[in-house]
Amino acid sequence: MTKVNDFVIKFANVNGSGSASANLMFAKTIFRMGIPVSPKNIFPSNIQGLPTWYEIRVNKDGYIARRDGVDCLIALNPQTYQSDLKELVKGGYLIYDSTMERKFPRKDINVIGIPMASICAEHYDDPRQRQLFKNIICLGALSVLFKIDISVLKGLIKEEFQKKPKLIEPNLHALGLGRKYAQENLSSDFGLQLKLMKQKSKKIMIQGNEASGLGCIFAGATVASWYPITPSTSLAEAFEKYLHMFRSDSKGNIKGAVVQAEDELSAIGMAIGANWNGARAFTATSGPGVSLMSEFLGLAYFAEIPLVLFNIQRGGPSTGMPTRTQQSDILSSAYASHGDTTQILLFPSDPKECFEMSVDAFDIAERLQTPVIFMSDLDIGMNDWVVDELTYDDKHNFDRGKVLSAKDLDSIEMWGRYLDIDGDGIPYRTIPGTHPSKGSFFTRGTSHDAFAGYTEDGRINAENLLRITKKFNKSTKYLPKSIRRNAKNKTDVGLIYFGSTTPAVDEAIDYLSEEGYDINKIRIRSFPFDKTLENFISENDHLFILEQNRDAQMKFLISNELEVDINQFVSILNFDGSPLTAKFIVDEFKSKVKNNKKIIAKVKKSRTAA
Amino acid sequence: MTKVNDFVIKFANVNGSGSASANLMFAKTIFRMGIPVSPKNIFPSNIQGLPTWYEIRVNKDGYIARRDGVDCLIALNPQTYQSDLKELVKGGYLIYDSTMERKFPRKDINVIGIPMASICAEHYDDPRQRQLFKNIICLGALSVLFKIDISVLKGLIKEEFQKKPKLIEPNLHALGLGRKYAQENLSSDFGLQLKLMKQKSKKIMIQGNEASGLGCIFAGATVASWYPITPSTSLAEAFEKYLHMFRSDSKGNIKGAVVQAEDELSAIGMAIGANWNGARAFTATSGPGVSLMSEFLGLAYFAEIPLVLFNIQRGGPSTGMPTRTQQSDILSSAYASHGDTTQILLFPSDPKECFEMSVDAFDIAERLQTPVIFMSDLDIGMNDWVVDELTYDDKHNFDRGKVLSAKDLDSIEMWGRYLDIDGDGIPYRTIPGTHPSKGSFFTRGTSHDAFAGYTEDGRINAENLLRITKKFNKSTKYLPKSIRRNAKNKTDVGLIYFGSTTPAVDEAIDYLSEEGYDINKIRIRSFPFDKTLENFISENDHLFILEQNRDAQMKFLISNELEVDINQFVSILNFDGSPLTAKFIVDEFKSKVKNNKKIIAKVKKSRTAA
Amino acid sequence: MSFIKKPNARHPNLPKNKLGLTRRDYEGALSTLCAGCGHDSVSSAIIEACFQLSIPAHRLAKLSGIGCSSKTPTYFLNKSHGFNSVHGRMPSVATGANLANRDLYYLGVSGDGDTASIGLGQFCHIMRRRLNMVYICENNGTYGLTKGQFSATNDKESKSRKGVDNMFESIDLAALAIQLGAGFVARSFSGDKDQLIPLIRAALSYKGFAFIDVISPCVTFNNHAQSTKSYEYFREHNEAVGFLDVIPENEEISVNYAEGKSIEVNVHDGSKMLLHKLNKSYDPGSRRKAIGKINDSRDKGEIITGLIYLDQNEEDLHDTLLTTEKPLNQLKKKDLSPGLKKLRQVNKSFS
Amino acid sequence: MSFIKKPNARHPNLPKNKLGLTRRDYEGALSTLCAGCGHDSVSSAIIEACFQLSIPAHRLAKLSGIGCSSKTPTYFLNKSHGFNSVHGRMPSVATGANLANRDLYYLGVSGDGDTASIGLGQFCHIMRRRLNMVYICENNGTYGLTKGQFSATNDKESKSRKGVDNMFESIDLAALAIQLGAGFVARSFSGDKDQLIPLIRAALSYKGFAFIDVISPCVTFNNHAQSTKSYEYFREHNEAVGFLDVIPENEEISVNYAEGKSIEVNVHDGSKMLLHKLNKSYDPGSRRKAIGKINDSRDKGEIITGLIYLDQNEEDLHDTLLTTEKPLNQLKKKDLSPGLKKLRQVNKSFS
Ligand SMILES: Cc1ncc(C[n+]2csc(CCOP(=O)(O)OP(=O)(O)O)c2C)c(N)n1
Ligand SMILES: Cc1ncc(C[n+]2csc(CCOP(=O)(O)OP(=O)(O)O)c2C)c(N)n1
Ligand code: SF4
Ligand code: SF4
Ligand SMILES: [Mg+2]
Ligand SMILES: [Mg+2]
Repeated sequence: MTKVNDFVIKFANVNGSGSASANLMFAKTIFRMGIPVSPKNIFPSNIQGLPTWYEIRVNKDGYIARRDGVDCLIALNPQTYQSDLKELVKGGYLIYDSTMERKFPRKDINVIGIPMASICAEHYDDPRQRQLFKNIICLGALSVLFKIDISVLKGLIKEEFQKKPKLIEPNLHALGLGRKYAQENLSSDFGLQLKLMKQKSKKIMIQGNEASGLGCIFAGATVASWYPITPSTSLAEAFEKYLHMFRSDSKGNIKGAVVQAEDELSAIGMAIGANWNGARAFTATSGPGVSLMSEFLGLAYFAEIPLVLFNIQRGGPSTGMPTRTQQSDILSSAYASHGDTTQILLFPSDPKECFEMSVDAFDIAERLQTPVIFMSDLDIGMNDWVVDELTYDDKHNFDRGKVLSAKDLDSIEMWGRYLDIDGDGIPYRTIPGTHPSKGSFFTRGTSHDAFAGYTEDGRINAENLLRITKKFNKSTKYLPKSIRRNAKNKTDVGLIYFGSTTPAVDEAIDYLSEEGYDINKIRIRSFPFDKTLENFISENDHLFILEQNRDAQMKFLISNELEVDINQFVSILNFDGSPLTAKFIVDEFKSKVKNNKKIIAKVKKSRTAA
Repeated sequence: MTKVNDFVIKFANVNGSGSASANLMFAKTIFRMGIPVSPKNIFPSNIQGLPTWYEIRVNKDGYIARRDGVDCLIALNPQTYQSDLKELVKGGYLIYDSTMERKFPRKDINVIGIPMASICAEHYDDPRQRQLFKNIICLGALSVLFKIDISVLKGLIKEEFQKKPKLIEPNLHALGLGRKYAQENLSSDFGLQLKLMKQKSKKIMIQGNEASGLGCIFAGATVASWYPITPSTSLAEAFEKYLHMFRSDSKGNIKGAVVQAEDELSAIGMAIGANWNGARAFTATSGPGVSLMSEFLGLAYFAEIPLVLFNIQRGGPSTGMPTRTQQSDILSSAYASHGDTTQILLFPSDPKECFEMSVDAFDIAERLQTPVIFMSDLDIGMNDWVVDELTYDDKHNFDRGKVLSAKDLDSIEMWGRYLDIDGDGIPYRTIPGTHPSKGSFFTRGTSHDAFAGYTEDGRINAENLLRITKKFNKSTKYLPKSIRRNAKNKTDVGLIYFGSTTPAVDEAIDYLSEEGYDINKIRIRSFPFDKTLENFISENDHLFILEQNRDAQMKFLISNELEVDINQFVSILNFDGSPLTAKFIVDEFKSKVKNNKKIIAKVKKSRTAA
Repeated sequence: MSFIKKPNARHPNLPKNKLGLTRRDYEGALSTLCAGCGHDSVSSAIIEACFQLSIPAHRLAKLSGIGCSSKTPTYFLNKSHGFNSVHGRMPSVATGANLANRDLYYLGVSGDGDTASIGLGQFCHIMRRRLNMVYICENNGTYGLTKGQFSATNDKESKSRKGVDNMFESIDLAALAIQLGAGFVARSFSGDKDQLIPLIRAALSYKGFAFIDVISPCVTFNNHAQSTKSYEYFREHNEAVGFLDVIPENEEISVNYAEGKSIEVNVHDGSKMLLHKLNKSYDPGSRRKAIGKINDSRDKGEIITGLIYLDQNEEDLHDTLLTTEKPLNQLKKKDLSPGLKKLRQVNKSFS
Repeated sequence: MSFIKKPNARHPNLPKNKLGLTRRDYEGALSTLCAGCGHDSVSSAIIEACFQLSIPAHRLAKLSGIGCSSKTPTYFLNKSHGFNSVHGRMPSVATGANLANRDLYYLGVSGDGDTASIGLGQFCHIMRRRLNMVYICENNGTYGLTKGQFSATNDKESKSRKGVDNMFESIDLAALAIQLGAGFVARSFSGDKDQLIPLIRAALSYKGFAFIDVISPCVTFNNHAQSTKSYEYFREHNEAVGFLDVIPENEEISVNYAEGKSIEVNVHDGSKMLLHKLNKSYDPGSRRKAIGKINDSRDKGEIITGLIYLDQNEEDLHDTLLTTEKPLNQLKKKDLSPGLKKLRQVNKSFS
């Protein structure tokens, strides 16, 4: 078998053994060679010594979802040999550390031994250096096998270690050791090859949390309050990094503040306090944190305080699977808090969109004076994705929404914090300290009238609540629109999806269309839902909804909020914590079609029509 | 106008002025006279000095919902004269303290002045005594006007003060002062009369929280951990009272423990810890507390720990209207916590059911090994309701569910905490300390296998989650059933309701039927929903759902969970915080019918069919 | 319900402060607390202190949690923005607000339930961070608004309204504050205007975290066993009917005593409290001595009042975080958004 | 990942305790912590203490929050029921468990993040309640499991993995515990078996709340600036690639020093820590002196170890609540349900 730029390589490692940076360099080399690549880091909720995997899909056609089956397994963790081996395709390659000779119970694969530990032992005395360079030696050997452009890899090493230049030489040396071994000992007919390609557009390889943290900088966020929790931590850390990079003043002081709170209750309280006081502030967390934040989310909703909350979803319920991905906080976020509450949600699908939506999120929150929950997940947030370069419109100005300045206040006779002046349900707010005698009010979570005064008059409170509903319903014009793409041939079968499953959907739709199934698709990007989605639903008689949770939460939200018959939808659900493969979608789709007479009819119709 | 046993009396008072006990005595006297009575306490979130009302409906036909319009207003709060006056019906009576003469801007009512303060001043020197007895003097005058059986009222006073017997005489004296004034000065043609009736069954007058607290005692609950919050506080306090009353051991120690926690996070943690350790434990709270508890609710759900949580709902969102009633925590309770979670809900409709369902709740929680959320509200929990006497089946034994004893463990080869042995999704649990070598396991909120071992294998975790879904779906057989009542004449119009709106519904249905609208009705008593509700929905083509919240939460829950078209339902919503009136329902129903062509057709059909 | 005294007509001869404002300009809405509630006295003291300091009211933000005490910000400084947040979590909201604008005064008002129970974690952590604010705990040893449950500051072995003993160790918030790093820690009594007003002034002038634990008796839910004659009817009536119904109209308690002296205060319910005012010579400069002093007096059944601890090294969260001088909420796009050119550099680092 | 030493074969000559059990019977699952993590040493000490005390393992319940430290209950006492609850809220779960059955031993294990940040409120309140349990905080001044953020017990001005200064006052959990009413308060070092094992034994034998603050170094996320040669490659490599990737296999640190003596401990990252073991003559009977002692030593840069405070008056929550002697979870319907006759009386009171 010879495959060029189209295969899956999987590294099986042990946590904390130094493999992560070598693996990343491997992926990045492929990226630099212009080849579409998609690495997924599968790591345990542990610091050292447990199994961890790094799965790299290379695909010249640009499919970057996960793919089933491994073409080349670099098996460096004896603990998991057995199960890892099963994933290897027939004729695939197994690469292992042959310092200790081993037998593998499969005849249909190619086994390549590289005595990594013994090369190390030969060249390094210090056991710590041995541990460190083993992975680089392996990388060297792989670069030969895969016929990697060595200048790219070397360049990368130089860059990686540019902050510690004295590490460059030793790393290049170790790389050389691996290359030498491979050149001298391994046959050159290795069937998987990486060949330089030309990228159509300028690409970067970046994680969603990094992009979001950066987005918050561009959005002008100044206060971040957070509490560590996987997989959201890297977002706050990225923000802090860029804050120091881009926001130092002439005295070396910082135009922004990051506080690690004592818990999530406090983290969101701080973000609310800062927003109330006119700064753009956010917090970032994951499921357990969102649960803890739900009381405060109700306050922000009801007192109408802008707030951006990044929810980087992981496997639930409870502490669940902290290092796995899911889309299972949809309901708990959309209806966060007791009483009647509905929250704005954003659904980014890749790191580029993380950047863009993070920038927009603050405009939306301030425009609507309400929390905006950014529904990312571990797959987007913590995996490296190849996306188009980030851009930013220098001309775009922050939309601070309806904030009254001292001048405004001077010219106003009567002002009420919760008066619906413009008929859009959005009231005018004031920032503390603005005006010596006008515009002060009392923010509260208790029932209040249009002047922010406490009231126990149920009708006045009800009116206020209805105004908030109005504001919510009219908010779609400020939100990212759904993206709809019709099948080439006319059909009334549609697929609804969102977030990190996007690459798998794109690929699956292509396969299905090759098999004659035409499917319209629409990607949701925000809640409340827009007209585009509403139309899509009414125009497609048969609808599939793909989501990564057990309870079909998006289906529920859609049928509720758009008031459509829930039976119109067929769910495709996955909640095992892994990023989706196109194959999963294709298989599920086909089996749903097979098992459901109504759908058979529909799909048949559209296929024959085509 | 003369009305016998059919009117509404409203007291307008000032908080903390001593009116509450006098008002209650008035209501209780009516109750003792065998007349159906329903008092509603409308109080502020304040301790002293703000307006408070006590509205008593008397209705010989047994309608105990609130009714619009006041027949007799006892206006003792000058602050609210103006607005109170508006509620008085034409020809109604206004009673006020005429120590200071006043004019009231309505000609169509009867004004009766009683110089309460001056009578007080005449007979009492101590200003504190004056404050105290003013209300009793008023009560005395009212007893004459309404022709109350004075022996009943006197008997009640003696009982009320039996713990402080020296207060009896002064109170009777004050009562006499009021009576004397009325007999000598007021005309005897007062148009509202109370006449002794014979109760059909033995009744009691009790608040829901009191009944729930008592129910927990009968259910064998031993641990209560709670944090004060209106309107749930009285539930924990009632439990504590009965604990001391019924559960002292021979040494004067208590067979139970009540802990006032430092907050709701802790309150639910304690209840979970106690249940885990084999005691029946509960916590009680309201909206803000439920939000704070949502992370722990996810743990209990996922680790499968029984738990009873009383949610006495109040007006939301946020701190909202702490002293008003709502049914607006349905979604946040049903799907409490992040990740995929679904919780068991119970919906009592009156204090009697509070007692019964509280007893059952612990059986259900232990049988299903999951939290049970008891969805009461301020109206049921803190108002006095006249209901049938409570009963209890001495033969009923606690259902502790699948708990393995030491003996059981001895006879079992292999045991796994989360193995589905019986195919009902309910695993077997063990209590710490049971067996020296068998049955220990590690309870956790992280993903786990059938043996409670930590796993990051997404498929194993998904299987476990599906088992929990199965358990949930099969749970209806342990839950209180919906109660369905068909209209006398065949119709396909149905009304779905639950909880404290029940009396209003009963009354409204009667009125509508008098007007020729036949309506089938069903009262939901638990979630997940049962077959009875499913059938009701499929048998009625047009369905109304009545609920006290803004967002039609029950409608959402039903359409989602029973997978029925949401458009099949027409919502009747109220969320002003007051207990419902039948009139509201009738008006809403009729206006919905008028405005909706589809319904017109339906309703017309059923009306002509009748 | 009572007034924070507020005569109806504007009197032209009212004394004015440096800003040309009268006391009236620092008042708030009508109080809805029980007549005689200590909290109202604290509100008056706050009004007076702000008047005396000539603080521009709109440059002060008043924040609170939930409780009778937490309602009080409505009753003073009408021209200040207020934030009545959620129960126990004012500290985090105040932290965020302060981060957003370092140039305002921040005054937090809380109760002992709000601070020492549900809010204890946040309270401890805000002190570690040395947030520049004044934090007043109106401490009545009870949950006023939810009707008289014990709070965590309630004295061990005192009795609740229902006659039950409090059985738990009480938390001394001042000692805790000193232990956890608050820079300014004082204790006072709501009725002692002569002491309280200067303390609030000093706290407002302090840079860093200033905590004042104000003993502020709850008229209605008194937690002490002994009772004087005048209360008999009310107590007995309430006990007889099984719930609290009649609440007497009470006068606010006020005291006046000299530094270095002790005074016995009769609380509304007739119980007594022994206050001891720190001597002029007392040196609040040592953390350890301050904690020792509190614990000593406590053992003697005395409550010391006055400025107990003062850290002269005034440093606040912004100093630690190296925040830029200009308030963050006033920075504009050009200060904040690095622009496309910088973004291109970032792109490079990921290519 | 490392072993709590667990040889494979059962050796017939292993020493047995009073119950006829060997140490092996007190072991747990294979540890998944980093090799050399202090927490593993604490687990060993717990195993040893329980073995020595001949505690029937099934009569002990082990509880924890979330964190590396909170994972450890899996690694000892296989025969005990365990409860890995949510982050910071083990105290409430332990309280409920203890209320349900006063007859078991309760051993809580937590970390400094778990205890001093998110869990601080619950930690303070469990002490006030004198819950009868042993609470061990495996204190490493960092958030191990989430990769090395500062915790609230981290020394002011120490540096994090990323080279940033910690700028906040550190919380001394032992001093706090004494201030808030814990009856048994000790501090030790994970590697000091000779001190730690007897302390755990004493804590398990104490009735009331026994707190042990165990300094338990994190191998991986060391918070100190200085570094010895041997670490260079790893640190530099990790810094260069911008995230933590290589974690060396380390030996557990153990120390041995006499009472009344001080010892300098080299932590994995090469920084030093000065431990001082309390003298035999030290009297742990005074609250105030104990707090003073801690603060004194701290000022000297010393960490005192040993039993710092002991309240001889052993009383626990059940004594205060007057709970019946028989564990509540063993009461049967006849003990609990008053029955129809009593219900009729209740009905009467509402008619
Ligand atoms: C999350 C939450 N839990 C409970 C309550 C109910 N609650 C309101 S005020 C209060 C106690 C207030 O006590 P304290 O802070 O001492 O104030 P005080 O009324 O005594 O001045 C409680 C428990 C609430 N509002 N929110
Ligand atoms: C509610 C919640 N917030 C955050 C987290 C993430 N988290 C897991 S462990 C941990 C910190 C643990 O630190 P520590 O208690 O000191 O334990 P160590 O790992 O240092 O032993 C955090 C923040 C979580 N699991 N739950
Ligand atoms: S209940 Fe107590 S604290 Fe609340 S207002 Fe009344 S006197 Fe003040
Ligand atoms: S990260 Fe630190 S605390 Fe966690 S296991 Fe490793 S050494 Fe121990
Ligand atoms: Mg209080
Ligand atoms: Mg730690």
